[in-house]
Amino acid sequence: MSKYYTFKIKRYLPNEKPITRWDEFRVKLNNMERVLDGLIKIKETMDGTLTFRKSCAHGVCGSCAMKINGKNRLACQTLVKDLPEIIEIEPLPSLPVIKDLVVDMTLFFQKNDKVLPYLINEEPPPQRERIQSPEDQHKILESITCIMCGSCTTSCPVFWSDKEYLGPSALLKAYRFLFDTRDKATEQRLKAIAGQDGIWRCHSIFNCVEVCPKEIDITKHILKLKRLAIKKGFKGGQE
Amino acid sequence: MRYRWNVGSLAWITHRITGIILTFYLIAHIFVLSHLKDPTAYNKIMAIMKNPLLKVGELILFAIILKHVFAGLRITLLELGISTKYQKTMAYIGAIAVALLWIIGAFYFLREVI
Amino acid sequence: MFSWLLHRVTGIILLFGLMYHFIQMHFLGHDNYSYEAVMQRLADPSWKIFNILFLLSALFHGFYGINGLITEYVKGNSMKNFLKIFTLILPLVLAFFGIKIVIF
Amino acid sequence: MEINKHYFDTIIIGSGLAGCRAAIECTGKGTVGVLSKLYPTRSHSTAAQGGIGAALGNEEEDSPEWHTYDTVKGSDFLGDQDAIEIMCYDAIPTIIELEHMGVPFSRTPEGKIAQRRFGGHTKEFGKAPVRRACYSADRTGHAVLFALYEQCQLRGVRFFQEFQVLDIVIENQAIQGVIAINIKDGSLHVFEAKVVIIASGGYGKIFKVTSNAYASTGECLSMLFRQGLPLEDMEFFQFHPTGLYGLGILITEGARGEGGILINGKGERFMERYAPTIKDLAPRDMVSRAILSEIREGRGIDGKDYVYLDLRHVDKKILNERLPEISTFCKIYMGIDPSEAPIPVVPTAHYAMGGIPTDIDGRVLRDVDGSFIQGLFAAGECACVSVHGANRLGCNSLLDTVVFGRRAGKAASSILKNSTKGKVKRERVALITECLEMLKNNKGKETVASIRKDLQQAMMDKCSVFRTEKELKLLIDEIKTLKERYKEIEITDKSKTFNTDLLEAIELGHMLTLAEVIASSALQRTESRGAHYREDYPKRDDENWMKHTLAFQREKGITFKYKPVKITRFKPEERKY
Repeated sequence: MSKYYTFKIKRYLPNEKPITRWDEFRVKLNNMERVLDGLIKIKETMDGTLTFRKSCAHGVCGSCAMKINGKNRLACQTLVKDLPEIIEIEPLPSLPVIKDLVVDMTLFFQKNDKVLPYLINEEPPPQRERIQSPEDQHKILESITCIMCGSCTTSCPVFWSDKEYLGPSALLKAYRFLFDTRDKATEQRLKAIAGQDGIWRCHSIFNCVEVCPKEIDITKHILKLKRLAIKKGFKGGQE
Repeated sequence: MRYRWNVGSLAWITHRITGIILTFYLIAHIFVLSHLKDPTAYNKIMAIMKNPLLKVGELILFAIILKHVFAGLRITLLELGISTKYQKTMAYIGAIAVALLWIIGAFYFLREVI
Repeated sequence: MFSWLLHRVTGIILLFGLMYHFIQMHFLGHDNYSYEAVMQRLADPSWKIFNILFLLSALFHGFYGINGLITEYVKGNSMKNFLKIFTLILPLVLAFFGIKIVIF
Repeated sequence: MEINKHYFDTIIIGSGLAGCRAAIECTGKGTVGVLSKLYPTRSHSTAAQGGIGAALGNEEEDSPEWHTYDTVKGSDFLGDQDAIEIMCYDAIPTIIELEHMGVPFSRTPEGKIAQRRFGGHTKEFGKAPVRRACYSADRTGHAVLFALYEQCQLRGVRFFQEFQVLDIVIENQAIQGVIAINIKDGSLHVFEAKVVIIASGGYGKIFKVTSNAYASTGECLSMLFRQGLPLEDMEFFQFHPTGLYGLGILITEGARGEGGILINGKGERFMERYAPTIKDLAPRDMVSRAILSEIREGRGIDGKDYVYLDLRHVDKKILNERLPEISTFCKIYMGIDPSEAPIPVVPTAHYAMGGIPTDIDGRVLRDVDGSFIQGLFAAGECACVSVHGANRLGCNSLLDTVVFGRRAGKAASSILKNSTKGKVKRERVALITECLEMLKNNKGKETVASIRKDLQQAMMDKCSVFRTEKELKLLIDEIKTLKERYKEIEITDKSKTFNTDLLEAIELGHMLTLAEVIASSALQRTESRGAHYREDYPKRDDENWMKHTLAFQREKGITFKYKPVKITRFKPEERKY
């Protein structure tokens, strides 16, 4: 069963005038196809200049995050049959656009780098694996599924107005290590996230939770970080 | 920029706006009170306060306070560890509580006038 | 972190304070805010302490919020710093006036 | 055109598991730059689901010797046994090391790394299935890739993300450097280096139905091939038995490892007939053939072209805990809940056993005599050591990438001292610029999409699980026509910024080259072995074909040379499960 959909796409072509415009395409898609399939069809048959990122096409790499009908999602994970006939597509909000639906993710990844996103444990490793109970592993289970697509951070109203804010993605990454029993850098990492631009900027708006393609309850994790910082009596950073 | 609203972001934006209004009200409140040194000035203001228009203003203020209080309560409860699963339910309950308390409160306010 | 925590604590104080305020001023009878009644109440030291606590909580709570807004919405460092200092001084001034009313 | 020049002691192409593992090994011994055409964490390693094999013996008794035997047997005895032995024995310290680097493995109740069953992995040389695949739910690749990428960041590896390699410069039998384009602004960058490690991954996008990413186009292999270097065992391309019907999205073998079974239209558990001992956990080539045979004989579901993977009897808790990802895939893409309905599956193009021939330290070989290109290394799916022979066992690919990524990194850093800095000549860059301009300004009536579609369809129809001489010959002719059509290609996007249109055209050119190599290699191997099944030669022929194929580009076309298989411990025997 297939039907026609109208793709309204916000274009950004740095070499053309005007730089931004809205284009409309009509594509026939069946009910198993995804927004990404529609975009590919448009690129292949109607307008080769349409530009967007794609890679794995089944929601594990995080390349094709974009704003679809007013909400950040992965194009490869959004079936057209679940959308109205008019599909409005824009790039991820609040990051600089490079071309069409491709945004510059540099800032997003820089935030991530600030939370020391690697396991730190300077004790000499044992002969075999470090022991970690399944219960302890479950504490980080949700946070390790993050694919860093950027949907959360770019859906956060605090990030929209304050580019210094670390954002949900980076904070989730901090959680992944702070709550990993094998990691020993609690102090350092708290210092990185409990300053003015860190966890205290989160106002529990839940936009990030609404959009996460991996259905991670990011706000829950940030709240746990706040409690951890309080519990550790963390003093660093102002406010 | 257009972005789809949801319960969480609506709760947040109203919390913010009411907060700003209340802070400015607080400044004005302190300012006005600090100029009321003698009974005449005080009673003059009190007489103005009986004006029905200002009563409406008071009712709006009351609604704003209620909204801000319940939004704050929701956030605090979440921070104290109530599961985020209930965040939407809490927002809905909060909205109902605001409405109910406002109606009850309005009854008392209006009784002062009538 | 402490200011964040204090923001929450003052929030709770304000909640109870407001409840008390509304019940006292509006729900229990009519003549609670004639000049004499107010002055009489103000003579009571525990009422004074309550009022000062309430006032300081409200100021801190409100200006912490404003401070957050400045952090998030104001662009440009000099403007940001100016406003931050301003919102630090303003509540202090207000606190001074407020305490003056309550005590004298 | 202005050219940006960079110098690094080591350049690594690709930021998947092999690339990142090699990069970690190289840090501290010189400067390291990693080129990736995606953001590093988007590499297709992240899609690996089921597990990474190592005989840790955490769940039950196991030994690397059994692992070696299983891999040799799984490879249909075409794998080089010295390399396989290294991999299987190295597996244990390698996994432990990964754990220390922070990979969040799932755990046993005692807190050790949990392990599960996987196809073809047995105890006591084929007696019964064994739990050997270490896993992190069903997102093992994702967990390992993130940990390795994070370690690279910790060690200060410089990443050049969204840089697509256009040329690998080899002169005087030695590596000089690579030429790459910065996708973001279309600028050309020359990276000169002492050593280059290629870890560019697979090329499943040559086929229509594949579990591979859009980025898996294999251009680095083709770049070497066009310069006269050989490609090994290209006829062996693995089809994973359980891809989601219609989409090709992978459903991990771990699903069968946790107790899932395959059923046909008659409701039979048909694998009992094909592999009586280990049934649904037979190696992938056998299961894929079994599924397609069932479908051919009219026993698909309702006579259609798919079968069911049934997980309904598996404990819901296990599904939620160990296979959450595939449950979500089924829900999102098929609208079914695997605990309530069976999953429609078909084989999907999955993994290239063949690739750039290397020795056990990752050196890229240039001939059958073992001579190599100075300073050039390869590891991961793009390389052919060969540990997988004619058919790879599940959970050995992640192992291959980390074990040989590490070895290649080690070998590469050890020669830094005695190597000279590479030099990329201006003319070479000019040539690339010219090619780009030509492609951009070419006028014609063909589009990238139409040629690519025809290529993928032709490969799927004529060169997938079952092959015959007649069809392969037709296929080669077809590819030649497609190559002619490619000359008539015209692209719409003329800009320099993020020109994916242009890059896809370049990728297509390389895909056509590779497709021809695959088809020609498949045509000359007149036997059936592992993933290469010739209906006109259905028997394995050890007398004539116990050897690796090396395809070379020569003026008259593709020519072949052969290299003996290294057999140490396990003598070839009939492959029965």
